[in-house]
Amino acid sequence: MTEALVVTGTNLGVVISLALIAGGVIWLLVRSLKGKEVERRVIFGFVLIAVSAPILFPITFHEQISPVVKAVFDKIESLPAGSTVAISFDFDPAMAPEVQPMANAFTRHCFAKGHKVVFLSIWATGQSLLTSTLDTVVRREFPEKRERIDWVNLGYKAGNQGVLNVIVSDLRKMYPTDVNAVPLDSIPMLAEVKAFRDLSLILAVGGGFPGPKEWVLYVGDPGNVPIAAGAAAVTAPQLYPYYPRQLIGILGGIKSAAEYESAMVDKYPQFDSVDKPGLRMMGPQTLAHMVIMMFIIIGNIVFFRSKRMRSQL
Amino acid sequence: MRRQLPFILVFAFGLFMIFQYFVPHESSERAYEFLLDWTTIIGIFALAVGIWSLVSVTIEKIKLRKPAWQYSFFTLAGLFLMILFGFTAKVDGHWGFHFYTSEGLQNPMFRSFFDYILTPIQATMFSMLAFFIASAAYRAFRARNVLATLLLIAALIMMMRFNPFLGPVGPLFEKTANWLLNVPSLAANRAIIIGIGLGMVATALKVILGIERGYMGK
Amino acid sequence: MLFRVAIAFACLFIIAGVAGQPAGDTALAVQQTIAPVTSLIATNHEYDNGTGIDLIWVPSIDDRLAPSRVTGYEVWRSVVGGSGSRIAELPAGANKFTDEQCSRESTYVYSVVAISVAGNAVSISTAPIQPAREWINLHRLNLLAIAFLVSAAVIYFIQSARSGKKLFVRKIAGLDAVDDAIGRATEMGRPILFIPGIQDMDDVQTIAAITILGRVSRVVADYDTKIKMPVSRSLVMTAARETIKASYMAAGRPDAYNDDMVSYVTDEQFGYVAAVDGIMVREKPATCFYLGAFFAESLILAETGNSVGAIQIAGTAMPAQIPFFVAACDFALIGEELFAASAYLSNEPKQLGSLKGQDVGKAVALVVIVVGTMAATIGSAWDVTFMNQLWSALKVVFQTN
Amino acid sequence: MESGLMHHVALWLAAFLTLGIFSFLYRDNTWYKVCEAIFVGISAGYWFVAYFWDNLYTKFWVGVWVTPMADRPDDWYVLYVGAALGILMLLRLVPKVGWISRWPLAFIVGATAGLYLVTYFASNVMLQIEDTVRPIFGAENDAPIYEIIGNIVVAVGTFTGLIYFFFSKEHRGAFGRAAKVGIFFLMITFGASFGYTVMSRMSLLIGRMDFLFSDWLKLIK
Repeated sequence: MTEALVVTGTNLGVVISLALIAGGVIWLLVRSLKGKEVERRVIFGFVLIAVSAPILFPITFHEQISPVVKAVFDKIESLPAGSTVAISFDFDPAMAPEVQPMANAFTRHCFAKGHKVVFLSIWATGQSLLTSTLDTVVRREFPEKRERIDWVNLGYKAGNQGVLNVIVSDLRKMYPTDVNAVPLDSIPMLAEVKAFRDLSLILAVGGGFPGPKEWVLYVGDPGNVPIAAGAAAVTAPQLYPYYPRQLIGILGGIKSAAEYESAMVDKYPQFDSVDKPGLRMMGPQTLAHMVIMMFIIIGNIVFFRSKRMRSQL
Repeated sequence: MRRQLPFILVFAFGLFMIFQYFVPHESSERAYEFLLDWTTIIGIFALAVGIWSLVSVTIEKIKLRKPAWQYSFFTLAGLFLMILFGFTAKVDGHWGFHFYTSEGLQNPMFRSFFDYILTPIQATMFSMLAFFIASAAYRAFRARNVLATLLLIAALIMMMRFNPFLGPVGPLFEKTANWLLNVPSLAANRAIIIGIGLGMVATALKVILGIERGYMGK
Repeated sequence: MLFRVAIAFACLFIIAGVAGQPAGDTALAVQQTIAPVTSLIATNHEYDNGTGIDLIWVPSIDDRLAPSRVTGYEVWRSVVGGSGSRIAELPAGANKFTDEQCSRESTYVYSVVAISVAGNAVSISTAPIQPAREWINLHRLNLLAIAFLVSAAVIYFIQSARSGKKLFVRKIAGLDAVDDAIGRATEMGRPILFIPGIQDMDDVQTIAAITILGRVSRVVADYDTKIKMPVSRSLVMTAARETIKASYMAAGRPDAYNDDMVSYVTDEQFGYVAAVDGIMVREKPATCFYLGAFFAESLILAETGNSVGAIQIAGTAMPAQIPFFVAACDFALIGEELFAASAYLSNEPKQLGSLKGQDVGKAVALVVIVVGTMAATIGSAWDVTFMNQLWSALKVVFQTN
Repeated sequence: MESGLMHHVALWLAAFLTLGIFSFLYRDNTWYKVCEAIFVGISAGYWFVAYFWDNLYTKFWVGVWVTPMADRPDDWYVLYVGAALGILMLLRLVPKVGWISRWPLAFIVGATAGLYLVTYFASNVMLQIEDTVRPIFGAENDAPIYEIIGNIVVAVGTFTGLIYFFFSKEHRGAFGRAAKVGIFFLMITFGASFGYTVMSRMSLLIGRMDFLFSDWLKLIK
């Protein structure tokens, strides 16, 4: 599967850092064969190199899209152009590195297909992250899309699942206006959207409480609306029980974001030039994982060596 | 009385909270809301006691020139500046102390301290986990016995699941990993969660009945 | 004349309001092509605070004959003496709805409109209904009964233990190490660090941790070891000081107790961790206890503790953090073992009795899982009526709402 | 221009603090101690202020002072009880009457213990048991073979896992073997979630490194 290894940006930096890691590992292997423990600072150093090198000298892999992710991609693809889709930003800055790339990719995909997008957040901290997506993706890449005609920002509402419970049957009761205090009734794209159950799809991006699970329980199930989740890796396993009946698909962690970005580029080559944080972060991820696995192997070698040495004594 | 009253309170409020769960009547819901409000109101007074303890410990450290006493100035400065900013605001064009409107939260210095000092340190502290998870893996995942070996294998499968260098066996790892998460993990987590639930119930019951009194110094 | 016209109009408006259709639409409905829903009945929503009304009806005959003809249903509500409004839109095939936004003071009339492309059909309105409120939620009776059963088992075994009945409790790995670990700290002349999690006293895990602290500090007081306890909640500080003070009193050395043993740091999760990490590397505790509710900081603490060579005993009921304690600490109490530990360490019969009660709860769970799974499997695979009945009975008993 | 300067100061400050915290990984040092001291002070202050406005102000002050009399519920004065309990808490600072602070503590412990008892029983015990009871062959008897195996494994894992947590019966004989299987399940689960979490922890570090390299040093665009 050499095609999975499309290393873009091959340069001296990549080679040097890989050589550094490989050389270090060999040195440690030799040492560990003598039964010597590795100091933790050495491990820290390796993690540091494994993470920093691919950031400075990007290594990107082509990601095979997995079925749970593909389900979301296909759903957005199959909706007729002009459908109304909601993207909810239910996360905080700590979770953002993992899930914001998903929100950005969803936004890009929806606009590329000509869908109308409703942005909102049920996390107080989601508001500013939502604004950053509007600035970096919507306004920069899609200047032709007009606010309140092609997309609308509803902003944040406090009340957790209580908000969801209401908007599933009546949007205006919770959100009489959008974030700029424009009454929803005067927003053309929302003329047909009386409630969230009128939407074609809801993309719930988040990972805490309230998050995708609450979207399923309070909106997806009662309103019979398809819901897809973009979740932090830690919370994704808890969403699997809802797939595929209550959640049409799940993106879990940066790996899924990278897969989605790969799929986007395959289908829409014009997005090859935009920032793809998911793919960009997979280089450091892969290297870091490999370094940890190396250390587990080294640790076991040390362990078995010292056990044998002890039994010889 | 002095000894018994706290346990009477524990018993009374504990019992009330249990029964209110089964009473949909509005007076029960109203009382429930008030009790929760009380706990949050008490919380800020308790926090004041905590801050007092922090301040007195820090000042004593400086007074007695305990080891590393110099750093205590940073703590005190940070604490007082933050509280100062949090209660000062520009209202009607004048800067002043405000204890009756939450304008202080919008104070630009308060926000900057939060955004440029608190947030980066928080994020960095959190990200140190990346290093620690590596060193913990090195130490812990050794095939000492059957249990440790199971731990090790499950962790390795998880980490292998998206390694692009595996070639055609990659998806196999992905499938196994998903199976591990959805089947054995689901089962074990259920057992853990049911156990925790029962442990909580028994402990809460002991607290309400006054059998568990350790937290009151008894 | 004018008066009559006014009355006629008023009647028309009321009818329109109740039916929920503007006057114009009523005209449209005349040339209706679909049948309305029938047998519309409104009943009080049971066991609530007088805010809900249940509606049930038989869908339009056209909905059943030609599924795509009816596109959906609308539920209209009017307060008697007031105007009507649409309160819900439902998909085709719907046959019930619960209005949860009622007021106990009002009386309501409902109607359901079947929607189709060709036209709408309005049902006959329900009889006026006023929601009622109840004092007890009987839907939760099953929960009350089972919780009562488990609680009764706990209390029964506590009583029987008190009356002198000997109870067996299995060894819990790690707990026997507590005394040794404290002894080690004493020999090395280094302090003991006790971290009660980062949640407040309103978390039962913290209470369990403080109970264990009672036992640990008793040994500490006897051995004259130093104990250090930075906390992230001030209420925990209060409770911990009381506990340690009581232990020193019990050991007959109240003068050796000092409030500085417990200190408040900050409520901030990582601010607290930064400070505890600093304490660890500077004071080099010989033994660290991490007992209570932990989040992401579990591994930061355990790894730092390991780097200073401390023996570490941890326990938490946060499922997500147990793996890290298991991997990085010398002894880890898994979930329920944390709660068991406080009873086990106290070695008081009444405390041990509660463990037996918990086991009764688990036994019930085991029996239900085995019987239920068998009933569900046999019932659905071979269509055995009795098994299916048993399965649904268990479902009813264990459902929560 | 001034905002540009502010931005630079903020950036360098954030970088200074980030590196200071990271320096702890090498060893404890002055830089880390400074960052730690700042962090503790500012976060304690932040929480105090945030708590004050979010709790005391919105829950108490607004209810008894800001809201006009006409808009208040009939029982608004009950909020004073909460404040009174809070003031009792402050008596902790007065050694002679410090014991009174046990009352509010007792109130909080009692009320939340009662709440936990029912809610945990419902969500952790009842709901989980109900969820476990499922037909092995799937609801429609059409589950593929791997799903049937999965269902059996879930049932066995839950069963043996619960056996492991039995405290009042010795783990010997068949019971002991079942408990052993249970602990196997637990270990697989712990290993899996450890391995799974590595990814999100690395993401956090990548985020920080990204800040240092691109926002601060501008090494990458």
